[in-house]
Amino acid sequence: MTSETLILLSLLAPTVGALLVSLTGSAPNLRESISTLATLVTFGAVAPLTPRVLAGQRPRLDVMEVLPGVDLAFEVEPLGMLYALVASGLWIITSLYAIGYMRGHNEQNQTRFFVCFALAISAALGIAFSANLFTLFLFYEVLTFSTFPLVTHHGTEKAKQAGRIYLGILVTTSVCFLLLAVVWTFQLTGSLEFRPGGILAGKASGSTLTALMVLYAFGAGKAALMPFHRWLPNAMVAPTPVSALLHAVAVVKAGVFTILKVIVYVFGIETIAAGGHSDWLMWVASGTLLLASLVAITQDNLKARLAYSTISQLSYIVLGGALATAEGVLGGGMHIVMHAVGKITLFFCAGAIYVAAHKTEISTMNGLARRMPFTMTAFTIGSLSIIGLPPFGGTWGKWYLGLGAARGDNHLFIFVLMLSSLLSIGYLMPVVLRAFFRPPDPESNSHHGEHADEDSGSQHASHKGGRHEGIQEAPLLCVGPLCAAAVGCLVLFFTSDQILQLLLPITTGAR
Amino acid sequence: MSTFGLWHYWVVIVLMMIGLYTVIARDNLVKKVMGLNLFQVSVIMFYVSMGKVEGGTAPIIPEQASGPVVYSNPLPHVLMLTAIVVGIATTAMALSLVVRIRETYGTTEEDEIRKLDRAEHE
Amino acid sequence: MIELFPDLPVGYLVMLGALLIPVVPRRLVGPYMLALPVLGLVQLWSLPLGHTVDLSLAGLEIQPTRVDRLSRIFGTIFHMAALLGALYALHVKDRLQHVAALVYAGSAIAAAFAGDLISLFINWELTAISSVFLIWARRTERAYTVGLRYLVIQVLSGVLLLAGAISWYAETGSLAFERMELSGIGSWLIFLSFGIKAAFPFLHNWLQDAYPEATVTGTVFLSAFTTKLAIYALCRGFAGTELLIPIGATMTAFPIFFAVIENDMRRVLAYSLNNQLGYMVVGIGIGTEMSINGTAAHAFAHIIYKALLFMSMGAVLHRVGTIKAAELGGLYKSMPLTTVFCMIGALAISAFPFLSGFVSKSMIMTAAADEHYTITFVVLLFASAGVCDHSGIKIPFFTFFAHDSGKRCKEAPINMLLAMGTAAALCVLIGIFPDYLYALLPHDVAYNAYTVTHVVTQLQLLMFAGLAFGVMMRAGIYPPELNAVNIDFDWTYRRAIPALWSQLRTGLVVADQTFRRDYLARTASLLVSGSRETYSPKGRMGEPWATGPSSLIAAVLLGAFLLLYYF
Amino acid sequence: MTLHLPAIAILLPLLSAPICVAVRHALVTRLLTVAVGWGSLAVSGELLRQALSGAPIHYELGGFAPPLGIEYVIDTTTGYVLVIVSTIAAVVFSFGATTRGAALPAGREHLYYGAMLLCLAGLLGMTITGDAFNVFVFLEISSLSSYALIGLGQDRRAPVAAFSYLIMGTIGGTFFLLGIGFLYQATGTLNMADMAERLASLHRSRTVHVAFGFLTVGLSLKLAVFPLHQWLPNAYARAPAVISAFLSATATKVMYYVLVRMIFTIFGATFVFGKMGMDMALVPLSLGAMFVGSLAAIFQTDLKRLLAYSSVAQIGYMTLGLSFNSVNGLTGGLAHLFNHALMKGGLFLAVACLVYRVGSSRLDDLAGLGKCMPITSAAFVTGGLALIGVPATVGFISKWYLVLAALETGQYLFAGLILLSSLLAVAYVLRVVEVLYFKAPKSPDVREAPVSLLLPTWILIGATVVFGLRTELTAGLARSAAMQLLGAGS
Repeated sequence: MTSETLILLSLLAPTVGALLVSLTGSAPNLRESISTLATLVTFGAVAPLTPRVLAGQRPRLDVMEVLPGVDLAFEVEPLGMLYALVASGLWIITSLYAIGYMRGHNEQNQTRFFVCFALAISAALGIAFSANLFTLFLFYEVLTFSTFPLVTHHGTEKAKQAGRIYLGILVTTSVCFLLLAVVWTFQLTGSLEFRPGGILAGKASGSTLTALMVLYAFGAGKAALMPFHRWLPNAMVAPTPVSALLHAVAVVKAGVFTILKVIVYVFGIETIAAGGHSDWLMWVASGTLLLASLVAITQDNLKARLAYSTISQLSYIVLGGALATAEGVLGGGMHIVMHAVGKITLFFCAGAIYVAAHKTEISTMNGLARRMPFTMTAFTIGSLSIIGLPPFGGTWGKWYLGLGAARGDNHLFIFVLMLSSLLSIGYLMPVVLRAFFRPPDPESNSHHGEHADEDSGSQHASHKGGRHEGIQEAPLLCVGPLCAAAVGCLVLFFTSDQILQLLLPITTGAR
Repeated sequence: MSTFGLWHYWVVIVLMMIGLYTVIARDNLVKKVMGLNLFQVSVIMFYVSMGKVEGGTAPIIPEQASGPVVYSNPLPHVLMLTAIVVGIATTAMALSLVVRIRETYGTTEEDEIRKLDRAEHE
Repeated sequence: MIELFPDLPVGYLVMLGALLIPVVPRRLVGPYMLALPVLGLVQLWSLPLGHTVDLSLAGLEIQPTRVDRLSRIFGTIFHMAALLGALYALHVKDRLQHVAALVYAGSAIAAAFAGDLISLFINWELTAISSVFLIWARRTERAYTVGLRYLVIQVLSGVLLLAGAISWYAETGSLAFERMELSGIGSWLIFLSFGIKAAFPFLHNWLQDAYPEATVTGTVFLSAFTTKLAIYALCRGFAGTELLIPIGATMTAFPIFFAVIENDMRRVLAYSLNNQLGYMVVGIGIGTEMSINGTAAHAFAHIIYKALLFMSMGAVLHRVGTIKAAELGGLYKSMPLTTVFCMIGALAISAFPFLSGFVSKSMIMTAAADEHYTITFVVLLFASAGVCDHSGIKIPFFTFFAHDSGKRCKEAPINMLLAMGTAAALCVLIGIFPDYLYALLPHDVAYNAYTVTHVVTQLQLLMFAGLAFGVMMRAGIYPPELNAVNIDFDWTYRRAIPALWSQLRTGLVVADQTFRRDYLARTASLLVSGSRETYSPKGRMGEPWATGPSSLIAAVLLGAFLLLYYF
Repeated sequence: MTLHLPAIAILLPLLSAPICVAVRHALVTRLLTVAVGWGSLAVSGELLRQALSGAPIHYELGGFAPPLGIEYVIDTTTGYVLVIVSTIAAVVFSFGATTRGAALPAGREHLYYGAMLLCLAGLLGMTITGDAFNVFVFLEISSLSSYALIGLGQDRRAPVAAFSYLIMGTIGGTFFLLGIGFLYQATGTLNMADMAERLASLHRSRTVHVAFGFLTVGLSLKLAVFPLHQWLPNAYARAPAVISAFLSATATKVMYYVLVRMIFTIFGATFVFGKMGMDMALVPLSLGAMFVGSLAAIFQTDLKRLLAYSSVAQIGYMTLGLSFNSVNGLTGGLAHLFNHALMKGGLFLAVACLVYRVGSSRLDDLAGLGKCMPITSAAFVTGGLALIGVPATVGFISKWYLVLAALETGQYLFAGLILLSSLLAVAYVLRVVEVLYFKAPKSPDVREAPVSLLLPTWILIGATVVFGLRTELTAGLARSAAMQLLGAGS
């Protein structure tokens, strides 16, 4: 198949899938088969593009000229390829997981859920493949609006309020800042194309560029830079598959992806590094990174904690871009993948815990690993990857980010990254600790004594495991995907070379 | 020309002000219509006076045309025929609406109508 | 000789093998656990010196294994420690502990063979992650918090290493783990990272904090790997760095005071561990062939006798349920074998002639004397006496003799006794035949520990230490063993910083909430209610005006326009 | 035939109206109206094509040469507006339930159709004529018929709204008439082209200044520029939804066109902006409209009035585009003319569908209809997205040009304010979406609207998306129109 066909197919497959799903809403099995089929077709269309991009091709699809100089066009370049692979690849397992979750939980409005979900993926792929700022902005907004019904899915007052905040912040930032920046860029350069080396170089004064940088950075509200981060914790009222794929992968990555893409292809790394236009952004990103980690420690709701963790991790990527060095951008791109897989594991686990044990608060998760060993093992692996410990993927993102900071003579930000790693231990490991080592709460287990001695403790463990209802995992369609995601964390550690090969061309010309 | 030389303009302005004031200040819908009429009439007066040329005759070509004849500009007068029609149509329309309002609300006072609307709204 | 698994990095056999423990049939767990370190050791010795394993990962050339003499001696002793520990832990049913312990051992071994900073970092972090499970497995409330604290500090060391490696790479373009100068920011970060794991003064508290809280068997593992890995890393990276001499000297001296007054016997051992590390650090700082040899030898000997001591104390804890000096005493009747083994360990750590401590510690002392570090030498001498006092005498005395606590229990389980016996035998063997140990050392040595002066001096020193202990006990001025928590530098992070943090957090939370509630929320609600008042269908702007005012505004606007245009 | 097309464009609806009244048969008049609607569209399209292919068309009505005779002039701008108006007319006339919601006794529908056709004739006439007084005449034709149409509403408040509109509209129309009178006094002609020629040397004349004042205020009243918009919300809210769709999509648009003509063709941009400082007045009023209109829309409880207030805001965008006095600004304004006609027409038709089934446009009565009437609700949501200005809808195109114009002229603040005000649209659209989708339905057995209603609705709504992507017909034309206007004016 030609690359054009593949691009078109990858964009249309989810949309057509959504259409078919909406028509087959009354037959759940058929509906979910179609939904799953759409995920496979989509990934099947995205994946074959990878070797072509690796070989240096830049497949392009021009759809139409909307306004003079403003085109609806797609072009596959490494960064977008990576994002598309992540989004479409993880969609497959999320789709399976969602079936298990939604059924296991008897959710309402499942058809609307699957339709919006597919549309959101389509939008994410549109963002990934966009050839210019207009196309990117178009799909960015489509993504916002298609995920809104998912956030308000439950229709409760709380969900509606969350939906208002969600839409409010995302639309406000995108319209007031991002669109303004896009039009401004167009006014300055007469072009919106993403071009290696950037289009803004020499077209505007330094202060204008810095102002544009501000608009872009905050305009990509999906990147959840403080103080425009509040939508993300609020979005957690959505069903867990939504949080997992969209609010840990597709939506938030769309934000940081936009920032990276703008830095690389609109400003040009060179221009930014020479003019120091992103110096302020390093501080904002660092502040967000640390503050969000601190807030995460105080959250008792697991999903809220993960949401704040996401905010913190996103700022890694923004920081990578802001460093304006080749390594920083590489690290940012890599961290998109690493964090996506790690965080989706964690969210899957959170959802599985909710489905199987109906627990949302961390303080109630004592001894959960005895009931849900697979889930909690996966959670541990995901946590370690997020913290950035070997042998899990998260290590490499952090390595290149740190290297980017060192190369740009911004050693301070290495410490920020490292400090944040420590803080992430502080908010992730207690969950692991509770689940594996603390005895289950008395309410779920009638009596237990103080067992200070470790031997009786261990016997106690096995004994208790036997007496407790035994293993009570979530449905297979939940546990399977989450284990797959956990394995992914491990695999990524060893396959990061390929990611690097893919990404390397984007930094040519940078120092 | 002195200020008073343009007395017809003053008439126009006074008429217009009276009309507008009536529209603004009166609550009765019929009175408003009357004010509106006055207002329109003032404009017709304005046009008619504008077309009048001092000492001019009616714009009819005399049978024994001997040299230039001073006659009033006929165009504004012609235009006003249309304007008068418009005015009549407007008045008729307005009054028919008032009739319908009166039928449903039982009053032609605007403030009372608004009060009734608001009460129904709540 | 046939090379066994030449492509598998050293240490990974144990590490990966450990991951299979959960699926090994129950009866085979014991043999399997013992086989792993043995196999690992065989693999190590089948590989020639200079053997490397090279990989490319994430665009970086890395070298997970590089066999040379320095790494080989550390690798050997790590394998032996793993074997001893596994033997000692055979009775434990909790497989999670087994997995953690052997992954921990394996990663420590692998770290000792890391040829580049990345693989060092990877294994460095793996030791941190896996070891914390040995603490948490104690399953006490205190162990949870301690474990978390321990993990944070260990990972801190890891991320400092990562940061250092990044900076080092950015500065030099090389990732090879070789000797480095304390010049750029990179090497300083790496130094600091090693320093944390080596328990440098003021960076040491995690050690005394965590080790006594681990499980009985876990502490044995912990005592063997983490700190000695740091010693290895310092040996590799910073040999001859003069700064290490004062650091090491301080390390030998100050823990004595804490050890003397400490009540928890395992914590006493943790302090003495710190003190022993001091010798090695000094040895590294001196940096001569002799001193490096001494350090390696001391690490080797130390791992064995410290493990032995922790094992014996563990056996007591296992049987009696407490390890507080104040609650112990007179146990020699119940646990005679344990008492003997403990005595051997205690004498070894006190560097009693014909035991392992003597042959290794003296190398460092000699090296110090040779290089004319007089003050350091004196400090080391004083510390030797101190060690003798708290580890050599206090530990066995208060546990097994002293006033009878009345506690009676069974002798330790057979596998523990076996492990202790093996360790004790090794102590004696090394003490009597030091040449076998010397043959393993990184550099060739021509050293004889058993000169007359040396033996006599050491004996005198030990006598005086014993005398002092006796006199002080008689006179009743020896610090009593009280159930009290001693305040160390860790007060700052266990009390002061948390207190500060909670103050700060409360402040931040209050400020944040005030800002949100009193400012943001109020402004928002004012805005909303204000707009609602104005723009709702009942408000001024939300409902169309009557025709009167509407016409008025038209007239006013016209007037304004006309005035504006007219003038 | 083609020679007389300009006259046919007007005569077609104008003569059909009395025929309707004469025939008095519901179905026949209905079909006639639909046919006239589409016929007008065909004629307008042809006229636009001709205007584009060559010089502006000049047509002397009845063969009398200007300045005495009345001249019809069709240039790009005219053709563009003609097409807009007749498109909306064709679609709305085709809407199935035209007389539903109107308080007509059976057998009197022909009057309704007659009024519609008259209104159309007036609107087309205003656009096409090149004679200033003729504009007034057509203005009154369309106004009078729209008063009647609004007054037809079943709602008992409809006559009140129509009456208010009548008062304000008449005042506006009379101001306009007075303004023309002053201009005639100053120039001695009623032909716009001649006027423009003669005014060029009369920039300092006070008569001209006063004429300008009366004309602007008069037109602003009819255009519902803030704060002269008070008649609009109730007029649109009380009229039958179809009427609202037609009027909101055409009436104010044509008035905007007349304003543009007056500024750029008659007075000239130099005079209006340079001498009179029109932008100084227009900018604050436009901003006021954008914010007050949107804010008021947020808090409305009636869907039609919500849309009406949103129209007030949208008119603000158009006048703001005008005030920039630049190609991009005027392009934005003119493009928004078309775009807003499509979205508001479509949205009001969607409301008409809802009202057709539920009988009320109060938000409380529309709860949960997203499930019962999915196609209608989807149409409303799509139209709402266009109102917000989401890319790939027409709203985005207008916003793009407006912001571009603001940035071009260095007015960064306005650029921000334009974007900020479009956020308010998010708020009021979101409110409706929440009501439609996230509330329990009041009566779950409501059925979807019939196809004859959905089809016209979706034609307009679909067009908002199509023209959001294919913009040669909208923004492209608007741009060439703007260039023609500015080129002619300066």
